[in-house]
Amino acid sequence: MEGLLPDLDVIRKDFPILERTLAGGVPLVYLDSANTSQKPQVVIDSMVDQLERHNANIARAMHQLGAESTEAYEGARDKVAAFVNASSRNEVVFTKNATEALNLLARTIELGPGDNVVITEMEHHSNIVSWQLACERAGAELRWFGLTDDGHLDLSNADQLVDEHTKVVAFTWVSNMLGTINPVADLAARAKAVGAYSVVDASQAAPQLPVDVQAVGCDFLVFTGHKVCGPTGIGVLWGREELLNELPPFHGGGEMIETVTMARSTYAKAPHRFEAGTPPIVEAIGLGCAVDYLGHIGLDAIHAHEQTITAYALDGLQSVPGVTVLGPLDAAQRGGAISFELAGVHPHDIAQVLDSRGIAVRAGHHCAKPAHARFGVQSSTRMSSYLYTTPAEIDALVEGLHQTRSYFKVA
Amino acid sequence: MEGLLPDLDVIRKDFPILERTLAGGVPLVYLDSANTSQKPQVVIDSMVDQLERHNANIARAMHQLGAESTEAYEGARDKVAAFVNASSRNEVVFTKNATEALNLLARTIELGPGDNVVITEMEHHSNIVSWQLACERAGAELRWFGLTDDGHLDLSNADQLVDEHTKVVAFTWVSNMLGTINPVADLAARAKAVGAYSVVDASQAAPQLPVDVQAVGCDFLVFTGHKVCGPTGIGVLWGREELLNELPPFHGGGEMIETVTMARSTYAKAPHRFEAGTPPIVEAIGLGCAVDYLGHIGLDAIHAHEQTITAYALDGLQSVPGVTVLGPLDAAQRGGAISFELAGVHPHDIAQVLDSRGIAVRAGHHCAKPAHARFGVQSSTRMSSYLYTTPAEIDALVEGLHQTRSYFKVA
Amino acid sequence: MSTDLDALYQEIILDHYKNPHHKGLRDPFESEVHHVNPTCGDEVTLRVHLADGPRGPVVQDVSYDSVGCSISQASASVLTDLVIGKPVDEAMTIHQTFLELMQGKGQVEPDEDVLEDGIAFAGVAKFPARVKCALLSWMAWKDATAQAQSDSATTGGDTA
Amino acid sequence: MSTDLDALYQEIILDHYKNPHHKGLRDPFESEVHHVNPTCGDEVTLRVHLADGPRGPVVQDVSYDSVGCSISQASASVLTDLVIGKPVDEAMTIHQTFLELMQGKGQVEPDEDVLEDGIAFAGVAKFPARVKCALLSWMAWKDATAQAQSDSATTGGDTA
Ligand SMILES: Cc1ncc(COP(=O)(O)O)c(C=O)c1O
Ligand SMILES: Cc1ncc(COP(=O)(O)O)c(C=O)c1O
Repeated sequence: MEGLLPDLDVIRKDFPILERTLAGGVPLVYLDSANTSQKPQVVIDSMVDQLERHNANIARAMHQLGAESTEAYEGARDKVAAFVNASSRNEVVFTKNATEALNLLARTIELGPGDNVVITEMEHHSNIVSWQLACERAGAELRWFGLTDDGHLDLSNADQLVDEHTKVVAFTWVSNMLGTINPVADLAARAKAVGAYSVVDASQAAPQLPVDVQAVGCDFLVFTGHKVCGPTGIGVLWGREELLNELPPFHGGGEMIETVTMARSTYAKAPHRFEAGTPPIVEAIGLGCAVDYLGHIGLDAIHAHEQTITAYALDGLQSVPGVTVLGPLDAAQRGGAISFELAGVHPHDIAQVLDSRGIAVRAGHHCAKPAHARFGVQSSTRMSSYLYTTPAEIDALVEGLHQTRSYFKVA
Repeated sequence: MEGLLPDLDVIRKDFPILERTLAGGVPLVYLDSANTSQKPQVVIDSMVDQLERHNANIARAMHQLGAESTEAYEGARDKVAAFVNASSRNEVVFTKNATEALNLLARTIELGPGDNVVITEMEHHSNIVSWQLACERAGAELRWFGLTDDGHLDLSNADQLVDEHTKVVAFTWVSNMLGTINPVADLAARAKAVGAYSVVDASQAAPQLPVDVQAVGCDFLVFTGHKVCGPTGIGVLWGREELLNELPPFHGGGEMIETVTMARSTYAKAPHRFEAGTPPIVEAIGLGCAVDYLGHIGLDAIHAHEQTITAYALDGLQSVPGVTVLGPLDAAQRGGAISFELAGVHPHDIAQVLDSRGIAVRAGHHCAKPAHARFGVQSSTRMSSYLYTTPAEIDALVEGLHQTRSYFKVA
Repeated sequence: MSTDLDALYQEIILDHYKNPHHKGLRDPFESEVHHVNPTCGDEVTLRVHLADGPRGPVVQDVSYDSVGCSISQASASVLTDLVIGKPVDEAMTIHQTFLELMQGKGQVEPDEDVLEDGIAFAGVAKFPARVKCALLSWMAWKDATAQAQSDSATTGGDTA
Repeated sequence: MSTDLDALYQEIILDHYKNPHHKGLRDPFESEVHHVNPTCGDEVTLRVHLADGPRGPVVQDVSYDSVGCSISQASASVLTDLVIGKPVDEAMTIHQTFLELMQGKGQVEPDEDVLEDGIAFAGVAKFPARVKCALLSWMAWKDATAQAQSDSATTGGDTA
């Protein structure tokens, strides 16, 4: 199949979990990568090496282990800076996950009554609730880009929505429910035109597309480690250096200070200003290794692979009677997550039958309730592929859906 | 030596890093455990097993890997609940570190003008700056318990400090600089008497003392994973269940919601209310394994070991001409971190000479600038032991200090 | 593997799913609650109508409207079969028995005398992710009943 | 191992540490800054006094007060030796050369003609944790000089 990663077999060998069998001895067919990606051996090994040989606290430690850990941690920052093409390593702040990165922005960007924040109806809850809470605290207004019936952003009223009172325009690059790839550079330019900050949620984009913050022209961009083959417990906030240095501190604590007295404290510059306390050291090291791994394979190649698998999956799914795919039907306009309905069977029940065959998918609202509500759907089933997904796994899914229909007697 | 852990040799074998040699082939003498502890093999293995065999996102996943991960993550919560003797597992919230746990409280406990927060001069910056920022935001007053010359809390004016306008009394159980063990149950009772919340920073206590939140009678207690033989990226906030459920949400995002609509959202109960986004899954699992490991050895036995080593170290340090120990001089009144000065040599230079001999200590203000200022010291050298520390390592330190004096010609 | 599935999807469950009993919202009622499974979004709106009986209050009616999977739908249907017409005390005991079955990780032997069709859910207990589905309407019922009782207590009813 | 230590603690460094040059705060000055090493708390207060020279401004005096380790103290002393009396341009070049040496991870060959006693710091570059110590006063000097120049620019001085 044209477009697949050339060494797919070799790549699969990098991921130990793919050899697992599940209850009944069936092999694992992991189609839940938009939820969290699997981890290559090299990432696990980098973490073990840190824990077994170099473990120490960073920055504050003067000894050799401290120097080694600091170098590894700050080296991970360099790798992530290169991964998103940041113009300076100081623009990369390590957070706990994408959710913390978004909340950091929602807590530190100043909003007041009369201001507004514009988000979209296809956001993940992390990019919704964080701003709902911020707008409530500030008495600001939350506005929403709507969606078209085919799952794209409805930009027809964009000029009214984004106006001179807009402080923030926050949007996802790739929807985790609809798969839609949004025109992020255009949206960033719209924000810029009115003097608002643009915030890009790249949680689903970073795993599968080349991310170039300078080309996008945004002010802030976030993603999460566990979806790019890294561990949990680590996320990334990228921001323009001068903007980060203008934001007030987020959490108070060790390492974010310049000096502390009983009367008052002064704060370090970015990135340290936003990294209070002992950061996720071994997690950052794992993430640095993960983005290196992805970079080595090549994000363009991974993107092509995802689109090939997605096209194949869209065809396969639509061959099953009763299946309705949500979101764009053209693989070129979407990422590798496909949510769908199967007439007469609830997503939980679909997922259960698939699971009995070793196929892991997600069922529910995927932390995107407003997007589900927009399409009048209470919940859906989502399959999501990644660089290790094979066409045979898609075949297994399609076969499993046929089986589901017969099990629930809707065939 | 009476009081040491009986199987010290066997315990040391559990920690792979202790076999390391450093530049020049010298063996590692790790005396920086108050900064971060080393990790036993069993903790590293539990993380590897999760990453290689069970990795999936939790709660939201219906498939077998998801069920396994959820069970392991929630199982870790049970283990931590048992570790601190919580009356319910719902009282254990996983955070990124102790710093995030303290900031969570400082952001969600409501303060207003006229209110006050009382902390102590021996707090870690995380338990200072978080409240400084909160008081600034709210127009509340920050008050401080002072310190006596021998490094104890000065409680002589406690009745004036903690009054009917006090909303929070926040204090460390064991000082990371002075080593002092504070009378936490008394302090919690003082807070309770005026209707204020008590917040215990157990970051240095949890590694080395039995922690029983019910016996302490406090409202909230925090500690950090990487100091109790767990990984970085994970911390714990324990709080009384009814109080946690009264606090407003902290971060908005996935998993902390009950439902999300465009108009408004409603929130889950504790602990999930405070665990927005994908939590540190593999880190929680590592932490669960770590507290099991400590529990298996026994916190009473670890405490006895620490006090024995501390007594031995206090003697050894005081045998070096020019050494002044900060904090209480009676091992029974302190934990296993000892900060000291050596006349005529700056802490950086001491640490450097020790490092050339493989001995890892910390030099600086240890994130406790106000406590240093209180004793008129700009920075100090700190040695800190843990369950794997041997008397021979203390001998090496003492020998290294003699060597330091001769190197800098102060002998 | 299909043995496993069949342990979960007992014929009884699928029957209740296809033909739920007592479904729909009805008057009169003393309390109405709305519960959600935050993970998957399944929802139930449930009403409780109590009446005075010779030995304390009786569950006169339980009516509901819900969206959800086969397990959550069938479980609501079985719940209504089991509690309607029973004294509240007895119904609470049934609730407790069902809860214990669900939280028993598949180790609890179901008591057919108490749970009737509810024993079909024994297999669900082995699927931790589905236990919440099975309990959704049961938790809603308990909540609604507690509300109805405390309302009647505050409005001076003598049913408590 | 003591070879390693000796590479760091060159005799020249220890001499400057014991007998720092130009230490103490003096008048006149156009700018004063206070810099801290947040990790360890080392501090320096540093003043710069510029004067007009034939080919642009000249560093007339640099005075300072500081607390810190041998490396940071010696480095302040060497800094003042190197820049006092030099045209600002030239002093900035020396600053740049020292910075490159410190950031070179021990791979940069120091230029004695430019750095004089400063070459003794070549060994520091191999100790990442100490590089900040060596740079503390240099960064403060650069900052103070920039402030002095921009002040004189805004007050209409013709030194820029
Ligand atoms: C007493 C005390 N409180 C809080 C902290 C902060 O812990 P963390 O940096 O893991 O958030 C530390 C350790 O650095 C500590 O010693
Ligand atoms: C688009 C999008 N944004 C944000 C998130 C939140 O990521 P995390 O849960 O790691 O914070 C996710 C994934 O859950 C996502 O898909």
